[in-house]
Amino acid sequence: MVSPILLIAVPLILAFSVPLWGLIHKKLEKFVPLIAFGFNTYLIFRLLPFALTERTISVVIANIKPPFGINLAVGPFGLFFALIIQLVALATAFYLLSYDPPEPSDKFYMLFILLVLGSTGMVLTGDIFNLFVFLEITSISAYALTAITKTGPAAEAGFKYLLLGSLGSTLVLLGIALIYGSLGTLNMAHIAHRISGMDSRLVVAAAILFIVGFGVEAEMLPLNGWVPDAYQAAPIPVVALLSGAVAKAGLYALARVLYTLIGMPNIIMLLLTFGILTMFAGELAALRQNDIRRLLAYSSIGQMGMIMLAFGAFGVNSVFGGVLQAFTHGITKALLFLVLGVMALHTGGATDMESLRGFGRKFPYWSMLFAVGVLSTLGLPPFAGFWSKLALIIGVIIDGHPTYAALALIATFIEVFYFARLLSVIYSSKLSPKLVERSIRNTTIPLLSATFLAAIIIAVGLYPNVFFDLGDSASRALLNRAHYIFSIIGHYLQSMGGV
Amino acid sequence: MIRNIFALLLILVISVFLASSIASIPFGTEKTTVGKYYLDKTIEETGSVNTVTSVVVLYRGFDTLGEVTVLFLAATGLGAILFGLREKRKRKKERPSLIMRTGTRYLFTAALLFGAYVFVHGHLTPGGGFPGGVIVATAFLMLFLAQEGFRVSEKGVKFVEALAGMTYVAIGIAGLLLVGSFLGNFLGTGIPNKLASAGIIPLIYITIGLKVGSEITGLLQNMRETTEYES
Amino acid sequence: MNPYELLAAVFGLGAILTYLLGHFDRHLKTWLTLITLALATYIFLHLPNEYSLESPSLLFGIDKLSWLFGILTLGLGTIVAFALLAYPELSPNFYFMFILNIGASIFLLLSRDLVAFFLMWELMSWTIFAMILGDGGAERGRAATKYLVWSAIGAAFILFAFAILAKSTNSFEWSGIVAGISQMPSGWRVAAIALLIAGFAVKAAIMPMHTWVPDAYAESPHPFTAFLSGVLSKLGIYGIFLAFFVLSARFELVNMPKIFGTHIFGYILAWIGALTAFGASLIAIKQEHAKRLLAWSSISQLGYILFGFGIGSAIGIAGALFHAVSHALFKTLLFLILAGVIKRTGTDRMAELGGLIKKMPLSFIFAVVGGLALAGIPMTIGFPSKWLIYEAAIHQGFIFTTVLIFAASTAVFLYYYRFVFSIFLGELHANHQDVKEVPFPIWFSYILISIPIFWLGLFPGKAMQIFAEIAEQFDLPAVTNFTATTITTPLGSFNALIVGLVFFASFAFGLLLYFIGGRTRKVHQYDTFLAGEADEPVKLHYGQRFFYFLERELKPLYRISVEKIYQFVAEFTRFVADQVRKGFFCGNAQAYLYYMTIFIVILVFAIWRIKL
Amino acid sequence: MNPEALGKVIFYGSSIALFLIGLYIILVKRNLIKLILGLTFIESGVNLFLVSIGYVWGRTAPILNKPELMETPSKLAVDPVPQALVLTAIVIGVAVTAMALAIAMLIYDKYGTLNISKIKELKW
Repeated sequence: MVSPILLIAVPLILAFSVPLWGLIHKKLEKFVPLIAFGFNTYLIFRLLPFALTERTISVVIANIKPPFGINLAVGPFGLFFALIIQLVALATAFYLLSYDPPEPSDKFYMLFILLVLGSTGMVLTGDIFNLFVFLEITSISAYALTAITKTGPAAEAGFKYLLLGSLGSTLVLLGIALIYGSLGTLNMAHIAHRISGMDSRLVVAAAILFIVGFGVEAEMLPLNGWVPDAYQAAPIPVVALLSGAVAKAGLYALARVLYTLIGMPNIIMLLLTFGILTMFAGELAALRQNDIRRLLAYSSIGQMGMIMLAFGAFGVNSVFGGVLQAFTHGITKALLFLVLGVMALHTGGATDMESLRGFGRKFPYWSMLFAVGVLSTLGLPPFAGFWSKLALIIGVIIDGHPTYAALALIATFIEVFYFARLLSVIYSSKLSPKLVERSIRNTTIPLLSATFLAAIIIAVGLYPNVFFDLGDSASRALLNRAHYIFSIIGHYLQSMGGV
Repeated sequence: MIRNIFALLLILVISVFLASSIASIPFGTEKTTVGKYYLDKTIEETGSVNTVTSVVVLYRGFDTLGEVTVLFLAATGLGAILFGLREKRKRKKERPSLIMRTGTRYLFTAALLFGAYVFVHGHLTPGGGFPGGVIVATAFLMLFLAQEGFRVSEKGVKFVEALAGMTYVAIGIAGLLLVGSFLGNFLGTGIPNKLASAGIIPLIYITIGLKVGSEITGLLQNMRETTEYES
Repeated sequence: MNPYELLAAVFGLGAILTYLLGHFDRHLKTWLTLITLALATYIFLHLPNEYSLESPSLLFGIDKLSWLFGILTLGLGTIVAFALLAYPELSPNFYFMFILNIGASIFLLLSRDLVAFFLMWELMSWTIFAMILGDGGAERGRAATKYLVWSAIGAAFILFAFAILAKSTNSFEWSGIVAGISQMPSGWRVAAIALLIAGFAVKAAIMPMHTWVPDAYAESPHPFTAFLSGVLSKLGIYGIFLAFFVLSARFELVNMPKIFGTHIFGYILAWIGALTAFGASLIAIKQEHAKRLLAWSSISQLGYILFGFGIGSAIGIAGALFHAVSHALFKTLLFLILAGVIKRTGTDRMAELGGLIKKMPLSFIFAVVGGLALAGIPMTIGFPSKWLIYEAAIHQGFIFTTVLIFAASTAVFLYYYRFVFSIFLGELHANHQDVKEVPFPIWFSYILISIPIFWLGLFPGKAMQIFAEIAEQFDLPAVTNFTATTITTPLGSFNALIVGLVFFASFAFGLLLYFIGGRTRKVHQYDTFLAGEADEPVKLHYGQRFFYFLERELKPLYRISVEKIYQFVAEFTRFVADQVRKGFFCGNAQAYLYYMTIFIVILVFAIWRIKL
Repeated sequence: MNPEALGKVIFYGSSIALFLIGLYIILVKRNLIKLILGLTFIESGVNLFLVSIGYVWGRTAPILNKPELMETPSKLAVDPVPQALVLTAIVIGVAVTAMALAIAMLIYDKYGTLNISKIKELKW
């Protein structure tokens, strides 16, 4: 097996090397993200057979076995999220080839690679403090990338994100300190093994801190004030990553900490309530929104709420639906944002509905890609979203929470309403005066990268087998806490004489 | 006023929450299994007498790689955000005095050397790559403060930074290739308490020192307001 | 290759090829559609009984019921596609969606497990959205949005019910669910079936889930409206049949309290059906646009079908299925005629039409045929189907609902008279002096549809045979006593052929009288009271507010509107949405920090619980 | 008062105090720089807590440069892990603070104010 550590090491070395490429030739810089994530995608596909086996293995770092060293806990659940992140990153990196990044460009590419690297690290690591470090890598690069266009709104959005994000991650650190203070270990499997011996009030306290801390990245309800602003002000490729990688990594951390570390069903089930509230807040806020970027941001909040709901139902069926929905949401939102970026090229940067009225009449292929994204978000066949939404709703009901499933369905009515309105505006016969015949830039490369994402959506929609198998082993792996503990620190527990 | 009271109320609840959570963690007693292992095994396994260093560089070396990355991120992000901003601000100020200018010129070399000493001896004495790097950066800070129009070469900083970072990852990958584990120690432990001991720890600390030094220097240069002096 | 896979491949490839090649030639796309449908029909008729796809595990199969609806879909789809030859201006997108839609409908009928059913249901639903949206006028956008929201509501009901069924019976296959449903707790069972019926009722345009129908019908491309009303609404009926009979026939609905010999569930359905039939025809009366008139008429007729299902007796089921077939045929015909009229005149506002009989005699004749079937006049298919429903109602002793149903039938005469009169009779409008007869593809499609209308109207036995087989397949009571022309029920028997011939004879006699004896005088429609004062003649059209007197009398009834409730809900949601958007996402970063702190405090109170 | 309780009051108490002061600042103050200051207060509180977890009565720093220390290190030295963690956490804190200050500079450049309630161009 190829070592999964390369998923982190190779992009890291490439990120450090960006200035050197720039010294050779300025144009070489923009190929670095593509190389990094092309390699990563190749690697993740090499690892996919492994993700189907339901086994978790620990990849030792610095030759020191867990729980003493840091290890990567590479299991189906983590690899599934890593797959989402790599696919989105690959498409976005390809998109970057035709994108003029804000100056200084080398720094933009470095931050871009590190953002993806941080989220990949978050989903692969098996050490709680290492998770915190990767969370910080992700979020600091996200703050910088949000503000990188150096306009007033960008700075404002970046600052809002930074305030919430850094307070959140400080709380995570406090939670880690509480756990270390009582258990004396940082390895997640080891913590999970010993947490039943910990003072339960302290465990709940740590859980509260983790929920609040990771909830910021996972766009949970009262912590998501930054989301619409950041999505509106950040450059388009960054926005694609914010929803495709950062939010997914935050969600992964939340699920991993609550399921594996804390493992208390009543705390996990809190996610049901948060999920429903997040969902309603997102969908309601999107209902009357006229700026499409903000609308998609609110919709992203709504979708994340739905996934949280699935994770809160605490059963293998609903988690299965949740991971599938995470996949389709990541890919779909990335597609929508990339297409929206190109749409904005035709209106001089405006993304409100009136400026884009009738876009579909003039640019049928682009709007078709957009429509694929919208229909997949609405859960319609033959797109990937259909399967994930179906699995999610049925899963939540089968796991015994029909009321929440019903509420989620009600929230989707609102979603259908604004997306249908969006489609009817884009396909309107009246043309917006702002639309120009040709975009200022060549759009072949964005076209290919959006087509790549749309092809994934359609391929998964038509042939969901592999997708189901991956989701199935991912959900089983998340719920099988004993297996996780055993496969990471089993040898240690045996050497200690007790299992 | 109402806002203050409301905030105080919230803080009251949180203080009760934090205090009673934290109070249940014993103070001053040994509670760790992992730390004990590190203390017992550090010399045997790593050859470094400074356990904190061995933890930072080897046992939790991956965190440190992340930490270096975070610092790198801060430098990069700052450079990206403040790009173009600092040219706009110009302010007149009095020149630094002669003593300052002369003193810093001599102190600079000493500070640079001291920083290098600190990060090279990271496995033997308190300190290591981060403090060492910061000391190196301080040397440059003195020049920024005292020398008129002093600038470090952007390209040079970038080059050192990139090379140091890449070397760090390359050492990690070499470990992967040679001993089958990323960041694994492929050099052997050597004799404790000697400079040439503790395997890859000094190597890593040197790269960290260089990287931190160059990053913080770059950071300071980015945040500094360009000053124009009355001649 | 398995025929099922082949069928899927034909639809898929047909759709893609039509889309791609459709850009090159104006007529090629229609011919490709026709070829696709012909191939599909051929394969459909030779399908083996069962087919299962391994993964995702989907189960397909064919039985009498799906055969009946499938033939209806493919046959009418082909006829509509033939009429589309006259509409080369429709975009290739439309054809793509049309083929996909028919394919989804066919596989919906063939599906034997919940996932396959829901998959096809959703595919069928959103392709309709795409076709309504079409070229994207403002009104079309609104209608399409409304449709999609309603469709989502329906789909949500269905999905929820499916999930409950799958959870309780541990099976996703229809057969497993039917077998396991008796073990379900009765509350959940009734809830699941009620939800399913409510969900399907959206597509079947049953009140109060009908509000999307008039808008969607009015705004969709004209020939497609025929398919939408004629066939796609029947898929809702198919779903209701599955939910109501296949799922609930096995369990002891019979043990529920009975009213007039029907268990209460069916009784409620019968009431809903009757109210739909009555209410919709009242609204149809006052429509100014012919398309909306026919849309409301569709709602009303679908109410009849639900009424038949609600009665649930042998005659009721046979009558309802028969009426489903007959409504599919005559409503497709009527909408196609209207499509032809709109193609030639460019409007469906009845006040702007009139006198087209002189220019479009063929259309007029078939409009009369369709009207006869709609009104249930002998010798057309409408007669036996409606007759059976009336018989079922009388036999069951439903007093109030029967009155409603009869009243609705009267209303049919009223609005249909208005339809034919204001479009074809009276004086020709000045703008329409050089209007021509509809083109060949359209009038030929009239003829194609009229054949089964007459054939089944005169010889209903063949259809009854199929309905009996369906009933037998699902263990339902069946009308078994019939010959090719005669249907015998407990209330008596009638011979459709003889009744039809008698009626035809009297009709021919009347026509004869008209031609020999009738003294007619030409009147023009311009106001005669102006006595030369007016410099411009004001046209008084008969079609304008034709039944104003009725509207005046029925005013209190018209005031009842479920739409108002929906509008209130929509307004309220908008209000809440604005509050959430402006109140919560207020833009002040410090407020977000407050939210975060308050969230911690809430969590502390909720799960940590302060103990001092 | 026994030494453990005293240690708790001093070290844990002061870390909580730092945390709460920081929280108060970010909830009440409107100036961006003060908000950043509040964040660093919170961070310092957490770091102080983290490092005080590792302390063990009567033990020395975990640098094993004396023979007696090398024999039974785990009986004589304090826990090195929290120190390593704090080292990382401090660096991360520096990075976040630097980033925050940079963005604040940018905001001041664009909006001409540091009052957080006036920086509301993006809303709804």
